[in-house]
Amino acid sequence: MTGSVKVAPTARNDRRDHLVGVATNQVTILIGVMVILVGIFSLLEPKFFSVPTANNILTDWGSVALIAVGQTFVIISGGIDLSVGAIVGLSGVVAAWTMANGLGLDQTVKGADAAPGLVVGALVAVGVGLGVGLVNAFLINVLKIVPFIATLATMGACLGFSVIISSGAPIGSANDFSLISAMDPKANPFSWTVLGVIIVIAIAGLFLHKSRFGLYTYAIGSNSFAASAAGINVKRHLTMVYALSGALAGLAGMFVYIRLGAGSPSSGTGRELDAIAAVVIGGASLMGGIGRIWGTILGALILFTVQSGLIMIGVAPDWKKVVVAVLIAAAVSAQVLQNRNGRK
Amino acid sequence: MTGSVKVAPTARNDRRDHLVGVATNQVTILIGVMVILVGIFSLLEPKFFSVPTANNILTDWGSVALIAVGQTFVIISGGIDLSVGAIVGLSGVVAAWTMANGLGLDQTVKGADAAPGLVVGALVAVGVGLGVGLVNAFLINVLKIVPFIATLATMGACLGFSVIISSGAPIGSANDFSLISAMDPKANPFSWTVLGVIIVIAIAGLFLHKSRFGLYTYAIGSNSFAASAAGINVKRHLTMVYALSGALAGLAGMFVYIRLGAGSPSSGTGRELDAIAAVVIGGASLMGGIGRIWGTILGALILFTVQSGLIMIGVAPDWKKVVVAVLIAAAVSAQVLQNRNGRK
Amino acid sequence: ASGDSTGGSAADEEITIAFVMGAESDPFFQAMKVGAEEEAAAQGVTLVWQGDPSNYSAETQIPIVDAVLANQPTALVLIPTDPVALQASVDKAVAAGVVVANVDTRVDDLSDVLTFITGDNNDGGSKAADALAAKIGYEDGGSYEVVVGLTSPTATTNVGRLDGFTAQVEAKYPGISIVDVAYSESNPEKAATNVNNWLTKFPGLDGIFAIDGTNGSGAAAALEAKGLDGTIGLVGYDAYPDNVAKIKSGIFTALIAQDPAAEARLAIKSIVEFIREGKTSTKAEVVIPNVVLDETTSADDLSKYTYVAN
Amino acid sequence: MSGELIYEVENVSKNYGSVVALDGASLKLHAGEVVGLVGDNGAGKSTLVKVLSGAHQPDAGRILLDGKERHWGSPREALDAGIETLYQDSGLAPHLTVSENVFLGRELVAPGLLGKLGFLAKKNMAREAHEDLERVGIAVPASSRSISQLSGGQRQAVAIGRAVSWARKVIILDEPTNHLGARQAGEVLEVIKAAKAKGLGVIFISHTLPHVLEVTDRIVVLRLGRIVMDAPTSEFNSDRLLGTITGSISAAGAEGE
Amino acid sequence: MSGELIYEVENVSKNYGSVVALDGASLKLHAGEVVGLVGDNGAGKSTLVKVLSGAHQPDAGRILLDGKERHWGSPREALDAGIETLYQDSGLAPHLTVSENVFLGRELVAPGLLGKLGFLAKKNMAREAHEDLERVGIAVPASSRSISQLSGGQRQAVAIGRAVSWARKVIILDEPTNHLGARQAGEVLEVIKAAKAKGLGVIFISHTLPHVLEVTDRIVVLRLGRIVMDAPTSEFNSDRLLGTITGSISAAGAEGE
Ligand SMILES: Nc1ncnc2c1ncn2[C@@H]1O[C@H](COP(=O)(O)OP(=O)(O)OP(=O)(O)O)[C@@H](O)[C@H]1O
Ligand SMILES: Nc1ncnc2c1ncn2[C@@H]1O[C@H](COP(=O)(O)OP(=O)(O)OP(=O)(O)O)[C@@H](O)[C@H]1O
Ligand SMILES: [Mg+2]
Ligand SMILES: [Mg+2]
Repeated sequence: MTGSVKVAPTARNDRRDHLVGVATNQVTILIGVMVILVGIFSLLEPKFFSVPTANNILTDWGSVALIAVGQTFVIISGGIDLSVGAIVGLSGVVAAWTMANGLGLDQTVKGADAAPGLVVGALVAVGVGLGVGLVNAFLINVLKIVPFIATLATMGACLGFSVIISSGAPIGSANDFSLISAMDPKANPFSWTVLGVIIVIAIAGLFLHKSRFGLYTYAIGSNSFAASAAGINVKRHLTMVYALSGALAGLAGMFVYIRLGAGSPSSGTGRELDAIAAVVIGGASLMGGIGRIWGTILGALILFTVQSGLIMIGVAPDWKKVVVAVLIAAAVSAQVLQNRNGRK
Repeated sequence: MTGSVKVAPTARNDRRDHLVGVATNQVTILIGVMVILVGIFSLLEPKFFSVPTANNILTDWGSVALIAVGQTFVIISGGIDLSVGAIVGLSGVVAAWTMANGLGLDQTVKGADAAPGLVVGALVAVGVGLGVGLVNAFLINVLKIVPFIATLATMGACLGFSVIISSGAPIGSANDFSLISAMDPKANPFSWTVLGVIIVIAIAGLFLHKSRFGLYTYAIGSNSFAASAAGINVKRHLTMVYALSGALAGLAGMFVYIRLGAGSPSSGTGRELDAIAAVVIGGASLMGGIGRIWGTILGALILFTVQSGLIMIGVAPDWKKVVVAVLIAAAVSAQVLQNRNGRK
Repeated sequence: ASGDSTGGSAADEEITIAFVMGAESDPFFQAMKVGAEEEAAAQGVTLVWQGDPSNYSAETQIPIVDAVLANQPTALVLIPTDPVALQASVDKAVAAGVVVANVDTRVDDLSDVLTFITGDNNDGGSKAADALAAKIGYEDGGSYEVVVGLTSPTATTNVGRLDGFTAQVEAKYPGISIVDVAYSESNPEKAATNVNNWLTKFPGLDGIFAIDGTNGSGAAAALEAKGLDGTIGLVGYDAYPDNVAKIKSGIFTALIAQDPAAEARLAIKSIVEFIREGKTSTKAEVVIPNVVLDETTSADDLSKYTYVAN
Repeated sequence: MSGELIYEVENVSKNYGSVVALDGASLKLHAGEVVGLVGDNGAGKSTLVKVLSGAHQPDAGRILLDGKERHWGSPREALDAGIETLYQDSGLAPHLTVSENVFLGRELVAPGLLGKLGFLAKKNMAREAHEDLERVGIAVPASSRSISQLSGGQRQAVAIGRAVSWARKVIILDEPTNHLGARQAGEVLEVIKAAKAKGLGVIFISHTLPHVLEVTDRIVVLRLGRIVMDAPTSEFNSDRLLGTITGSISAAGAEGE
Repeated sequence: MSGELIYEVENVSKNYGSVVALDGASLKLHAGEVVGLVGDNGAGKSTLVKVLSGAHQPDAGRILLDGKERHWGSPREALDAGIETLYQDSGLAPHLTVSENVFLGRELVAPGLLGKLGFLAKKNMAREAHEDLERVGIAVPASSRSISQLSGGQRQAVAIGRAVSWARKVIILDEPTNHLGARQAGEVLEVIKAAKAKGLGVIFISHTLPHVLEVTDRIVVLRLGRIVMDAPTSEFNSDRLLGTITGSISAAGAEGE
């Protein structure tokens, strides 16, 4: 073909490429880490390898997985969202307050009659998270505050408001939640709420990896000048990313509310760090442009497997922080092998 | 001159350049913010404008300024150090433990006789901080763990160790510190310890802005490939940067120990966020390559002026977090005017 | 109390008691651990001591209780961080045939709980008010200013103490006004900052109620630095060794001490008794009184009530 | 010469702080015309490009497209108006693949509901990216590799392919032949000629004067942010062009057009 | 031809994952010699440069300096041995000033104790940077401006100045004339000639074949990571060189030297 700007074809070895790819693949390594952890814990405490333990781990995993998925979008876009933990607390408190005071729902409602309350609660919780996410986006896009400080500020404000609304004490739930956590934890590691989380995450994962929304998130984190030069409305997209992160944190607030049976202002304390740790263990780069949903999911699962395992094998509480630190460092450094297509 | 690769000289207006420079200068804006804050608080509560208040603010500022200065180096180099708050607690506890149990120093020593204890304590505290900094550097350089996760892990480990060593309770001091805080807070806003902090910061500032060490820190944060291509030993330099940050946090631990008269494991709780906030309010970029000591110092001063001011004007404690969030957002967004020479 | 059938039959099996407390970094729980370990050794049972390293919160405690129950202990001593949120965990334990006791704090529904042993936070708060009023030489018609250093808006123990303190002040010392409160967020340096600012803002300040050990440490340091120790009344809570030493030097007017070790010992003793003999002499609710430590307290009592860890 | 006047800037100025990068520059572009924009390093060429592409807002001056005044708030608006730009640097996202970069901002979506939700037709894009690049005369290996794994010239080829395959009205190429091999550079010139033949207006920036002389209809010379010469290419030869750029020949023909 | 053999690589190979970027390439450089390294985009030139400069470690092969085998653990070691490199991209720190970039890694320190502590002589550096750049034939405005405030060509000029002013033994220039104006590019060629006259060995990479033919003593052609031709410049003309690069002329002379 005449006039074609042909660059030299490259010598490749596709089979070797594929094998190397599998071996150094982020997800493969994480699954390996997971298997090793489960193996060690089960050896030290045979009761660890059981359905109830899996159920415990999955239940713990649920709330953090939700916010970690939102955080994955934020981190891939090159930002960070420190407000998610506080949003969990605030949205739970506001949902509880609304049901108890705003709607006057009765605490004794049982079974299917609880459904309307749940729906209202979930809407309110997600709405609160969404609102905080939009405030984050405003601070970042309009006031040009870097995400770390912008979301640190909203984190403080959310903590403040949840205390103001709740006077510091948990607000009791207006509903009985047995209908949504009714699976038998002895026979089945999943509960209805965890299944709900998995569905939400699957949808988010599809959007991240298969849709235009996800592609733009990667593009902005990779090179925001290039993204805007390609016609992407960077501000609008970042607004959606922070709104998504906030909304998922609101949903996590509802999850925690259902679990605790109460909206507690302190219920999300420190969860932002768990979420960020899960995302980074999952292989994302805090510089943006890199990260995968599968990695995040496994990262969160590893975190909670470690937490549960250490208690079951009887590590003393004061040593737990030290051991967790060592295990996380080990898990992350297992990825050194992995060949990232990072910038510089 | 023959053979010279001359690029076109640029039309410049140096006087205008200078004026624009002063008006949009980071430090100028921060001083403006400071003046406005002091003005508002003094109007609302005349007692705010007093030597004792200045003394309070400077005393609070001392410990965070120390770790914020270390953090400035880390952030300019393109990293982050979340372990500094925990180092403050650990180094204070270890210093107190060493004096009380290791050396058997007497709690009742007074006046100049206390000096040896102080020197030993300071050496131990700085040594502990330095050690943790070196562990951070090991995790980052050798195990290739990103700074956020590496220092999050050491933060957990430090918290764990300080509880293990102290059983959670403060360890009483082996000395009477009246000799080093003997200035009259009614007549003089400075104490000897604060003057000590100022000297340490001045030296650190000189090294950051005038020495090769500082230049390399900027170079690595600006483009680490270019820095290593220029022959800079990037790993060795980062090791020194994290060691410095750790050592300054250790010194801050000693400062807090002197202030409280005891080594308490919880004494640095959350200080890493204060320090990072101070650095960013001071104009540094979390992407690296940008930041100044003066900015950090003023950033920390603004933080504590706000904290003190809110107590003095009687803002209800539940609302304080919200108001702090709003004020920080306002202070940072005042810098939007400022024209950063940022990358992209 | 529980009438569960597993009660008496476990006499010959090895007894494992899981003890899930609030936050390891709090010396209160460290002192409790000492009591629990002593009693467990004395009774010849296995103790599993668990809890969050530093967070006193329901969301971190529930997974710990879940994991501990997965190990199928014989009994569970629980210090619920939230009365509503931990109810489900207690129900779950009882359903699995685990004997449950509450110490220090309780769940809403005590009907399946063997016993609830506590110090009385409300009573502690009102004793603190008495001690402070005595120190500032309260007289009717006078007017006095005091402040209260709190931990965080969500710390549940703060609530009872503050309620007791406020109620006692309103009832007996109407001339005392609580002019401000502030949070230390578990950081003694922040507690010192709060006190420093109060001293500037309220030059005539008469007294400080430091609601926990951290606030006590910070307030003591701030008063010492300004040379005001002894002139301003300072009543603290919890007998940290360091703070107890400062009663003698006159910095603390008084400390309200609980007896966490005794609470733990009684809980373990009752459980073992119930499992081995099918019943226990311990009542369904036991209140272990608070002690006021001040300069009149004997040296023996001072060391007896000081929180020690091993 | 050639077609209608399509794109025009009048008296645009732009400062970076105290640095005057553009000082009242004016430029006209007709359909089917290739204008060469030349000037010494730092003359202001890339700044003018960014004003034309909507990446920068000028401090003063007017921008007219098809005779109507326009204000570009963002590159999107200029792109929507049919103006495609190759920037001198950082126009690609290093973590995205070749085909993702080529399609960025105009992705192909799956058919039906999924498409409405923004789900991508990745395979189609990979294939069409390859075809598109070939159609405009550029071939790049393995469109599934990420940009960060390409050599300097390979990256440049993708960037050119991107700009050329989408343009509907105007193409602005800021030093497109940088990093390209001799043959590839020649092929870029062919691509420019093809675009001209299709009736597009092209602004071509280069320091390789023979290329400029070969492919342009008119040459605009910038010096210190000012247009010092604007004349048909036929009026230049290699030496005169170099002299005008460096200033050793005074810009007598500055008024010429 | 010219002086002693100073720098040599034998049979070096380098893969990026499955991409074979260098496949047993060998190259010799003598004192006072300019070697042109040419090849199509993606041929492996920049990869070879990085192996020579110590930025990458080869997967196989030997590196010899002055006849002794060396292993570069980092660029520092190669720099210390007198080998200076201009990379195709990202060789400058954007936040540092022109003079800081020129002196990076070899700062001038203040006299006395302050100097021992690493305190810098900033004014001296600013002045000397300017002088150094002029001495090697390059002038850049205002050495106190940061790199991010320069145009593409201005940046390239600083990078060249940096490499040229420090070299003691070998200079490796990867596409130095990219982004440069026609006159400035000509001046870079003069700089290369001056370096050669001083007895340095120079490796010059460029896609501008006339430049290569003008300034080199010997030309090495890379294709798909292999050396397909290594012959004195006198054996080439423009067409033969282009043909060898693209592969349309089979590399009969591959053994020649
Ligand atoms: N970081 C990387 N990861 C994977 N492949 C790479 C990487 N860098 C380069 N390559 C590949 O290695 C081969 C050689 O690249 P190199 O940069 O050495 O080429 P080059 O000869 O310098 O080309 P150009 O003239 O375009 O600069 C190319 O096929 C390129 O795609
Ligand atoms: N971000 C910036 N901040 C300050 N000055 C800048 C900035 N970008 C460019 N300049 C200055 O503006 C002037 C014009 O720069 P521009 O990039 O438009 O030049 P150019 O003609 O494209 O040069 P080149 O041929 O080297 O690419 C130069 O003096 C340059 O130093
Ligand atoms: Mg340019
Ligand atoms: Mg190259």
